Amino acid sequence: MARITASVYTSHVPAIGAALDAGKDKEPYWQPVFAGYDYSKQWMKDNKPDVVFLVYNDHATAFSLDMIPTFAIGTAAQYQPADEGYGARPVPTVIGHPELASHIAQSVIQQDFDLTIVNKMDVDHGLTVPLSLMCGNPPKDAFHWPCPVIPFAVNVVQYPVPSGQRCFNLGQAIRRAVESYDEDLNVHIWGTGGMSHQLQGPRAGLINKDFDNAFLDKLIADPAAAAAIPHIDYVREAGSEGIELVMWLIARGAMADVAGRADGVNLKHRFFHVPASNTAVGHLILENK
Amino acid sequence: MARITASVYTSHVPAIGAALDAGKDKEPYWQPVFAGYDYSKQWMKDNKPDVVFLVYNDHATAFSLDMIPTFAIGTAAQYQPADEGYGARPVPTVIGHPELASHIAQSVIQQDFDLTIVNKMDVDHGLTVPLSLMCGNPPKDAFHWPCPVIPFAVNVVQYPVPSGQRCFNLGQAIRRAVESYDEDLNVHIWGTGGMSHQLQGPRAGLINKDFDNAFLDKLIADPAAAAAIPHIDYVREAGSEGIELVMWLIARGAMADVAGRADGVNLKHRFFHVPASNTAVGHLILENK
Amino acid sequence: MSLDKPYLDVPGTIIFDAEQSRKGYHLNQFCMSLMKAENRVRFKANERAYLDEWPMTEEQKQGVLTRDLNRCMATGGNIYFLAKIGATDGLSFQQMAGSMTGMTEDEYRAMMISGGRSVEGNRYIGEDGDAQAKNQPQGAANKKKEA
Amino acid sequence: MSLDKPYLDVPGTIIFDAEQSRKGYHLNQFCMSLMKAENRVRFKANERAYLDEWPMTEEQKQGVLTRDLNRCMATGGNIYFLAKIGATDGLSFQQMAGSMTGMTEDEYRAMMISGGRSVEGNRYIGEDGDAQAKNQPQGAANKKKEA
Ligand SMILES: [Fe+3]
Ligand SMILES: [Fe+3]
Repeated sequence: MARITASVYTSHVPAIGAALDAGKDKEPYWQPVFAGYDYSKQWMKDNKPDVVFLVYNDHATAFSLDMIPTFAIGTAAQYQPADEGYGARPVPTVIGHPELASHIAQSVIQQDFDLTIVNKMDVDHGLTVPLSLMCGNPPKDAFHWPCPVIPFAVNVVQYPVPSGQRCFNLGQAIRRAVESYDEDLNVHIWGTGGMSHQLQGPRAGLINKDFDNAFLDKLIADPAAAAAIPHIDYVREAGSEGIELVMWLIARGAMADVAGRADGVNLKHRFFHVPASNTAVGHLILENK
Repeated sequence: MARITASVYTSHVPAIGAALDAGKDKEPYWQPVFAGYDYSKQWMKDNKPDVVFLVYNDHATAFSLDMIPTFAIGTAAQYQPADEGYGARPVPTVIGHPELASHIAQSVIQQDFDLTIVNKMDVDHGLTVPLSLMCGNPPKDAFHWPCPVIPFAVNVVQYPVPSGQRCFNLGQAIRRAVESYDEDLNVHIWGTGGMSHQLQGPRAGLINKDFDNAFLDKLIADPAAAAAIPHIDYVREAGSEGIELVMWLIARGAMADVAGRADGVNLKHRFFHVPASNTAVGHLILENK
Repeated sequence: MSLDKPYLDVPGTIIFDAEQSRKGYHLNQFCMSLMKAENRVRFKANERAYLDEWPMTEEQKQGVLTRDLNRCMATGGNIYFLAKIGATDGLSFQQMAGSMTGMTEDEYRAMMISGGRSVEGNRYIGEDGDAQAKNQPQGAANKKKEA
Repeated sequence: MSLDKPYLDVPGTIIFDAEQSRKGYHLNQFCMSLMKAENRVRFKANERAYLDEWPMTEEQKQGVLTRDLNRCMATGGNIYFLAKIGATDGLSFQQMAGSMTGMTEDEYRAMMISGGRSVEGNRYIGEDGDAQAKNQPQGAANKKKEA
């Protein structure tokens, strides 16, 4: 039986990808950001998953205003890194896991989540920057990500976006779906985006360390309380783009303690830094007890 | 305040549209089909809605396998009749109602239905044939449908399709959404597709009058029981494409009696006929008491 | 994998689920390409060459070339996609559906007018209805086979 | 209509909801077109002519031509779509975000390095934070205005 053993949470700031791709990761501005992921890269090697279920949002890349899915699951064999206007990132093609993805899609739809199934899309920085942070950019002679990835895109661009509670419930449904898959697979689930940031208007540049750290505390120890945060609190406290944090609740909802199977989670790593471009960077690794 | 006053149910067989467009509606094969809608055309004139919320499914027209939304709501200003391979049907452009559609989208998403919002799509026979049946094909000198239409597309092509219960619950959410809209609008909700038919394999041509009529009985008098019918019963009893009937449950769920506001519905019209091409034709008009 | 498939015991029926969809992806997307008039022209001009532009299996291509819709279905085709081939050929949906039974067009049409195929014997695999595997093909094609 | 909008009292912030999306549809789809290299070339060759191919309002076109992202936002633009204009100009996201505040690039970058904009006074319209309407534009542009 497949099982979710760990969850990872991280911002997915595009400038982080650009900095890494340009070899600027040792510069004073960027060094502290990447240093926060040194532990994580080793952890990924020591705890290599068979599949990563990667929750992210598309930023007007694969999805225009023609079609805006609330939740979209990728069931394709592969996904190309997107050209977001600066040329595609020089990172490997993302290999999917069509069998597990289709299984999760079927199970989750039958649990009353109204997914959109996607068989063709390019993936933008929302998906590839977390991979770069957690795995490093793969070298030319081994130019591939360590494992297959199932992309799961959440609409956080046009309101109304799904509520934190809906996301948290979805995570629980995903856990049930994974556990009903026959093959013995070690699955990690990642929630990406956030933390506090606002990219627009006279309020651009808003950062709220207190909110962010309180959110991290809650997410670790009292995720149900984190799930209860209404949209307006994210907007007011964490900036208009801070709403991306609802995606972290999908990953958190998939952990065993939420299902009453364990008393909490093991916090393996916690990191917070300001700034990366316009954004606060937050990062957690949680394992099931 | 806007309100849903009536619901309409009808098959949407493409051959019906083709027959009408070709002027064959008086031929012996087709005459009984169209006769079943004589009452309905008069009823539409006598009870002209301000907006029709039209539940249907796309048949590999607007949606390919690249993206398969479980539920998609159209918020565009207009929709062109699609070329399904025989040329576009010679019927008017469908005018949307972006304001009400957006309102319903917001409200229903906040009621935990994970809609896909669509701003650009062509509409196929699933949507235009019911309009032709209920309104007749508009004459050249008044070449428009009687009112704006909000297209609501349901995936019934690739399994798993949403359950009957999910559809029934969605109808209830749509009613609440409509009733929270400020403007005073008379809204009809239509469920289309069905009845028994199978378009594939050695079992093609399956028709089950007993199942169909029992479904009509249940839908009128005991819709919760109709909602409880599992997928496999549709497939086994009503043919693989009979699954389209789950869409009728969305319309039925939006009626006042389901919300405990009335004791049942007023049955204004009921019609059943076999065949139209490969399909049994069923049709109901229900008004709120 | 462990997808629950309660519909596998329905005779003469292939449900288009995720697994079929994955098998048939390129076949169905080829069909979708026929919604553009210029592609229909190119396809009709040289069907084999047009099909070779798609990463379909040989079995799928043969299914298309021979217009064997059952073969197309078995290899992941979905009827609403396959219908684009029929539209390209100028066939009605009734002609396409009928073609999968072995019946002639007239036989199939007559069956529909007289109330359609009965569900009796056609609910579960192993019963004795006219959609069961042992009773294929139906109609004139069957008589030809027996002759 | 009666869309509930609890976010209207947040200063210096436009939430991209259905109403904004409707207003900005063609503006945003124009932006989306810039994801293709050939369109970027055509746009840069004659911005006005390229914009005139889109059913955008004059206000929206002026917003684009003057690279006034606040004006683009007010007329329905979404920042992720508008970012395609910046990418066409070779700007970073930080430069784009900063441009909406009136601060110079260096000022904005310095604010971010020192911890970003504070939420104090910037939660509700009517407080006295630096994102409030009465305190616009910020930074050097403000000094220029006062001078
Ligand atoms: Fe993001
Ligand atoms: Fe249909």
